Amino acid sequence: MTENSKPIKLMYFAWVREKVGRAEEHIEPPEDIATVGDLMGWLKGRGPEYAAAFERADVIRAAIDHTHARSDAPIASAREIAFFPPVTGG
Amino acid sequence: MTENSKPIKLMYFAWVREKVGRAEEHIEPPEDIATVGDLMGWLKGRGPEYAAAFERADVIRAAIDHTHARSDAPIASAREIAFFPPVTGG
Amino acid sequence: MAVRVQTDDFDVGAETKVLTKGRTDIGAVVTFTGTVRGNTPDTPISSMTLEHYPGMTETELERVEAEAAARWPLAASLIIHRYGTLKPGDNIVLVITASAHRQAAFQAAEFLMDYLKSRAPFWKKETDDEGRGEWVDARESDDKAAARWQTPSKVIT
Amino acid sequence: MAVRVQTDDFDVGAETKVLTKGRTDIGAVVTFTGTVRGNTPDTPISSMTLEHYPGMTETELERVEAEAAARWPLAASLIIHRYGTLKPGDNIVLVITASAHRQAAFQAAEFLMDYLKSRAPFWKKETDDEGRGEWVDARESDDKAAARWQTPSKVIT
Repeated sequence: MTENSKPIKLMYFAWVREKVGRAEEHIEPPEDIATVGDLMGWLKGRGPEYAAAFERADVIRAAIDHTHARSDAPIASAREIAFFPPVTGG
Repeated sequence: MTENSKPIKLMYFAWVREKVGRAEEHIEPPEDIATVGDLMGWLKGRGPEYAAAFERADVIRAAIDHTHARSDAPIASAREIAFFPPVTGG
Repeated sequence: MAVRVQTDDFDVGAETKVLTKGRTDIGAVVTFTGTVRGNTPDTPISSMTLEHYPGMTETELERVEAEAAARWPLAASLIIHRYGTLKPGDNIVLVITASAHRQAAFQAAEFLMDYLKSRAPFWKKETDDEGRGEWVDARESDDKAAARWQTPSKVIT
Repeated sequence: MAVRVQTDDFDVGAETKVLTKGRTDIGAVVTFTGTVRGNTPDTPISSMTLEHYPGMTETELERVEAEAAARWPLAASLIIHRYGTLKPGDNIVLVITASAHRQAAFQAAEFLMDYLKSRAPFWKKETDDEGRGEWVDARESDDKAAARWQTPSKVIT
């Protein structure tokens, strides 16, 4: 295992969580998965539940280690990445 | 006494009241006193305390029967006219 | 929709509860509480006395409240203004606005405060720590704050 | 300056008292309370469940609060946000801002609400009177409300 492929904790919230069917998991994406966007694309191929969850990838938001992250944000140093719909608190 | 010269109740507030030396009084201005501005000018001539109170006539505000009134507002039908500094509540 | 002019203190929590009790059409409640500043190096004020014009005060506050209700979809509103002698830290004024949405509640509360500050017949006299009283000057910024709502004021001309 | 994320209800009056007790440098206190609407013809909602992202929620709320304190001269502030299952009429969120002057208190409270609505990781699911749950869609108007403050958000790019 290279340094880039250390496990990342993924967390899912709201309807992303419901569609994926779990709240969190640990993954080890291939080395060519460099950004949040790459990761969403890769997750889509992991099964029909992921395909359904990330079908509307353009509306899904992400956070890296508790900070909002754009689709082009690099994931190399991420410990925890979360995927969720636009927030609706307040 | 003509209809125009029926007594008007005057009320004074804040430093206008302190300078005039009373909170209210009834007056019967001459018939040629037509507006709030005329009335302030006429009051000025009633003694040194009035002259002091209305010296800065441009900053004094007025109300006719509980409604803010400008200097050119007619006083013919007024029952109660109040003079006071700009308000500072809230 | 209510207006109260009183010497007694008020309780923002209790007033909010009364206004919203049993209501499920309200999504947003904004309260504004104005308090007496003082006894600080900048403002060595030991007390403040509020004089007002009984009768006109209530009329103006009701007018201001009705104006807000005409401009925003308010579910409820309340204005309480105290008069008499108050100490630093004491409450002066309370405005509560409730609406389905937050923008209406916020804007109506700001409007009520800006508008009552420029129209409600109250005058503040500050007494400093040596017993000297001085009438507070109106602030030009308050007139400007009211003017931004660009509403024709009720004035006899 | 404090942030709390909790299932328990809050008391706007009690929180205001704690924040302002003994303070004579405060002239203005603004509170915003967001509540669950529902059980009306327009919104036949019987309950609302708020999910959040523990850890990130606190971080974002603290960031939002720090941003407000950097932009306005606040004497005190508080954000409380509930999660879990709530009923129509229940409190969701409380924001309190205190300042020497009312404009700062009003603007900071509006900013906190606009900003937390667009950044704090909470998601609402409404359950209607027939037991059907549906995730609430984000409103474009909330993004616009946040954008008007024209502040560079903390985002990893």
